[in-house]
Amino acid sequence: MLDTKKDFPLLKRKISGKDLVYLDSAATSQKPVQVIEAVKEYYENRNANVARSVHKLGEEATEAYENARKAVAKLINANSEKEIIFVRNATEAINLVAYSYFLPIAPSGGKIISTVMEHHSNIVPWQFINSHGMELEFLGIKKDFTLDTENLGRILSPETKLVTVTHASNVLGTVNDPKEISGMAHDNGSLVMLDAAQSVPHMQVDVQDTGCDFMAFSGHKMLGPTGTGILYAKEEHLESMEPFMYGGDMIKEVSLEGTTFNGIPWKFEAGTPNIAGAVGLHAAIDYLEKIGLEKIRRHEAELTEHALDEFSRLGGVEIYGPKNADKRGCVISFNVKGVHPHDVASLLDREGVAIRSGHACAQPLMKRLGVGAVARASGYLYNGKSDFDALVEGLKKVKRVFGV
Amino acid sequence: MLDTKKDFPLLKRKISGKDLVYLDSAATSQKPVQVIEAVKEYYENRNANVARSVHKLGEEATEAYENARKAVAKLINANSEKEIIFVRNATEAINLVAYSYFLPIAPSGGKIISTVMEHHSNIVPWQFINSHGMELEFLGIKKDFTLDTENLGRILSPETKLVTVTHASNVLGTVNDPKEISGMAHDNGSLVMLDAAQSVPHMQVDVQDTGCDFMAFSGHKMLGPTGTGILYAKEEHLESMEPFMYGGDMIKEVSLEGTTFNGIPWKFEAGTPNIAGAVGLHAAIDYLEKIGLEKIRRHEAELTEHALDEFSRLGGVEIYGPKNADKRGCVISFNVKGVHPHDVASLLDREGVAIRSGHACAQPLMKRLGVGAVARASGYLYNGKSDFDALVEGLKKVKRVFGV
Amino acid sequence: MLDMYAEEILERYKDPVNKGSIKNTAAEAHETNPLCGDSLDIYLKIEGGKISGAKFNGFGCAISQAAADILLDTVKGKNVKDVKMLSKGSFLSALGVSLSPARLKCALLSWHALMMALERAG
Amino acid sequence: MLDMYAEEILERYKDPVNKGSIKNTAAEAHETNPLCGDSLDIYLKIEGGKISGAKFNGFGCAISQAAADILLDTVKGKNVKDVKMLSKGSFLSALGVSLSPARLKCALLSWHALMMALERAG
Ligand SMILES: Cc1ncc(COP(=O)(O)O)c(C=O)c1O
Ligand SMILES: Cc1ncc(COP(=O)(O)O)c(C=O)c1O
Repeated sequence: MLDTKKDFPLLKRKISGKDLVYLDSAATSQKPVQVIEAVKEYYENRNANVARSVHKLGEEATEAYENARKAVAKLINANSEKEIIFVRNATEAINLVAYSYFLPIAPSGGKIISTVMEHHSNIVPWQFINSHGMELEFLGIKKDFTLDTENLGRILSPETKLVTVTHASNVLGTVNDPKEISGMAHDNGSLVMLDAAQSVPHMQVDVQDTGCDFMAFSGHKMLGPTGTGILYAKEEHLESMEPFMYGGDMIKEVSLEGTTFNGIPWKFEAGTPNIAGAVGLHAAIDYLEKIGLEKIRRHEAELTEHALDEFSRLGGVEIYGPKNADKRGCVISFNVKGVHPHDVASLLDREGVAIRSGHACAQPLMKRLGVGAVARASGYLYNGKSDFDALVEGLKKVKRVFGV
Repeated sequence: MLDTKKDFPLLKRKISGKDLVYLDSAATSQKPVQVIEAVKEYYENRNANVARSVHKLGEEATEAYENARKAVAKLINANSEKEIIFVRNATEAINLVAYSYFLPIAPSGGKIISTVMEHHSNIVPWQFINSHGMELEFLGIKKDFTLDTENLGRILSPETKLVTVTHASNVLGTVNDPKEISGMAHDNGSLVMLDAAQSVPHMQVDVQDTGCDFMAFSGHKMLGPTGTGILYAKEEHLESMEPFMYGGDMIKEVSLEGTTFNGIPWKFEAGTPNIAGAVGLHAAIDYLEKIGLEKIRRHEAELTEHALDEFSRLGGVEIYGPKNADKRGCVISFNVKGVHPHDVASLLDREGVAIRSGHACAQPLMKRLGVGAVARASGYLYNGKSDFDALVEGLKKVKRVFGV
Repeated sequence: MLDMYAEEILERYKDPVNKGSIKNTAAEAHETNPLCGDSLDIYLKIEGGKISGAKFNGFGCAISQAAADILLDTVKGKNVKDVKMLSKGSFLSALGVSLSPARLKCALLSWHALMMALERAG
Repeated sequence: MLDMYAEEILERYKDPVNKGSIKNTAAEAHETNPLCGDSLDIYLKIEGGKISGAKFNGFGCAISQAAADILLDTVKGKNVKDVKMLSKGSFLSALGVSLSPARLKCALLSWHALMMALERAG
């Protein structure tokens, strides 16, 4: 097991006098001192705008920013750093593709396939595109909480322009197989978008291997600063796409009569970017790579197995997600029978245990599961088995309080 | 004069062995230790996602984020914090208005008036709207580098839906009179957008007083973190506007069949926001208000007067902008006769003096001025007269090297 | 202030006295809190300008259920006019439970439903 | 490596030997660097597969002007085929000036124009 808690200053906090047990990393991760210091160091020594300035400070800031882009490209094995666009969050990455690729072609029809296990961020942008003329259909899930890929074969049609799927579910923990999905979609002439917000932070993701055309993820969920998100897209798509936001830095030449746009990736980055955010993200990637994403994946699998074990021993807890720790991430959604998830979360909070409760930004999935809400505990490289033990102890208390 | 340099760690840096003289604040400002520490403190103690979580940490993060919004509302005297949308930068703020207010109505025609003194960020989004059906016209400038507001009266027509103007020019330093412009535009039934990227950091801006409907500015130019920008818009407009980005947090209820959106301001903030950025921006506002924006304005006016004085004594330097320090900001664009601005900037950089050179994201204005590029020195509250003296000494050297 | 999970609240949650429905009511209203999937129906019987009967039905957390039960206790027998004046703030202080901002919404679900029902009753 | 503002560069800037234009050229090309407002025209005379004459005209910073002047010096009299093989990198190292990344574009403006002109010459 990894032992990294010491690198995360926030995890030393007390909540209501108890040691904090942070089990909400699927929402956002904590940051190691290496990331916090990198941001600070940037502001103290290298802060300047990146718009191709002639002065030394500006050159250093530009270099820091572009090096972060290279680090992201390397992490996911993109063909070139030109394929990496810095945005605010995974949501913006998906919207960028919706606006720049699909909005212009939406009026001429076609179909987009999403799934019922998506985060709202991979549903609502496509409803917007749907309102401009493209059809939208949702792939279901099976009894074992995995994607109904058999049905994908049936609903793919010559009309299908895009299949957009989460790599790992932020509710079920289910890890989908992008290779299988890309294979089917590409055979059908459809593009593939991967929502990798819950996978890139937790496992080695290789865009060549996944075969996706577009991939969105969040820096803030992978130890990086808030305000960082990434769109990966194949160079050919970025070249052909319309710009998204318009303004400084994304142009080549502006006149009152018209404008020519900058090359990729800058064509998609209008205005001053979150430079310190990129620098912090770079430090986060360095940190993750130093430990090794394989090791992180194994650490989390052990945590998951331990947690599922303890839960089953506890009894009276329903879990929504695959049973096999190898096939899922360390995101465990559950309900304590007879107790509302908000009450579960509030009572756990008094024990210092922070989990999420609610619809987890996946209302269609809630409906499919037949629940109003869930409690969700999610682990990361800084969590240990003891954190899940504290969770289970807390749940025992919940059950006592509610007499269930 | 103010004496705040000590609060800015970066200003202690050496460049090529010389003390750094930072005169590029119009591009982005340096950050005081108070802001750097606020960001750090947030990550060390309160970092969590803000999506209405039940746990204590999440509540604290939400409170910190929403308090930042209140601080912005108070700074510019908005009617309510609902009128404040957090975005990445001023450019995104302008694009949000273009996409959410004007794109839906563009096909039915009408006209937008911008000006030749705008930053690209206040031109290119409107060219995009223009390509969807609205006319676009540009107001000119007069010989004294001020806006040709007389002509605004002539070109305003019943067709005019929007007048969008910079409050302070990032090239000329010219400070426009938003009250006059709003008065004329509103009498004509047109909306007004103010690009306040170069004004809010440097003077007291009161949205009630300016009378604008929309206002865009950048947190990173006012001592705040990178990745922060603000859109102010009147509540009635925000209520009627379409959302911009779609996804988590901006929804009320999502089903596969359709979605209802959240109330303002959240309707316009999809996905995890730059929470640490907002916290840092709050600290920046506190810092600015503690010193007082009136004092900052006076400090900069003194700097400007001193600089213009020294420049005129130096000779051989052409200045593009009003001569009267009371009517302008501390942004001084110039050319040394016979020397290209890139060479000016490169040679100054060797003396530790950081200025910008190029088109300053205002190519149409360059064309209007009849130059290819300019050198630009811009000051802020942390600069002293000695910084401009160092600039002038550097310019003497430039003239010696080039024999002009 | 009561603790959120004080005996009284838990009792109310497990054994609400006003849970149920009323047929042919003067006013009904349905409220949901999408965040937590809670939903609540309020049924009112009104006679001579007075609330003569009140029931709620639905599903939610301890706070939302207990608050609904307590709310209906306090409004029964009261003049419609007076109940319409019951502000959020005074309901919350009458409730007397210390709540975090995120849980305020839960406590207010029934208040919103009640106000909507009264509006409909005219 | 030469300093960016070494005597030689400044001399070239003030007194370029290849500045001017050629009428009825074999090939011409125009390049701009919108960032700094620079623009450059290259004129080539080609005889028997060789560059027999080369001039440039335009406006720009010391580096872009001096680099253009030096570039044309080195290509005059050379085979078109060989000049086409001149890479960015080898031109920059022949130039021998130490340049920051932001200024590389300035130095390469003439190289881009030359390559475009040669392309057009066929
Ligand atoms: C699967 C998934 N997709 C998208 C998102 C949205 O991420 P962000 O809030 O960074 O835009 C999340 C995060 O909650 C997620 O879990
Ligand atoms: C007048 C003006 N408008 C808009 C901008 C764009 O600001 P940002 O880069 O933060 O989007 C700038 C900054 O360069 C500016 O000076």
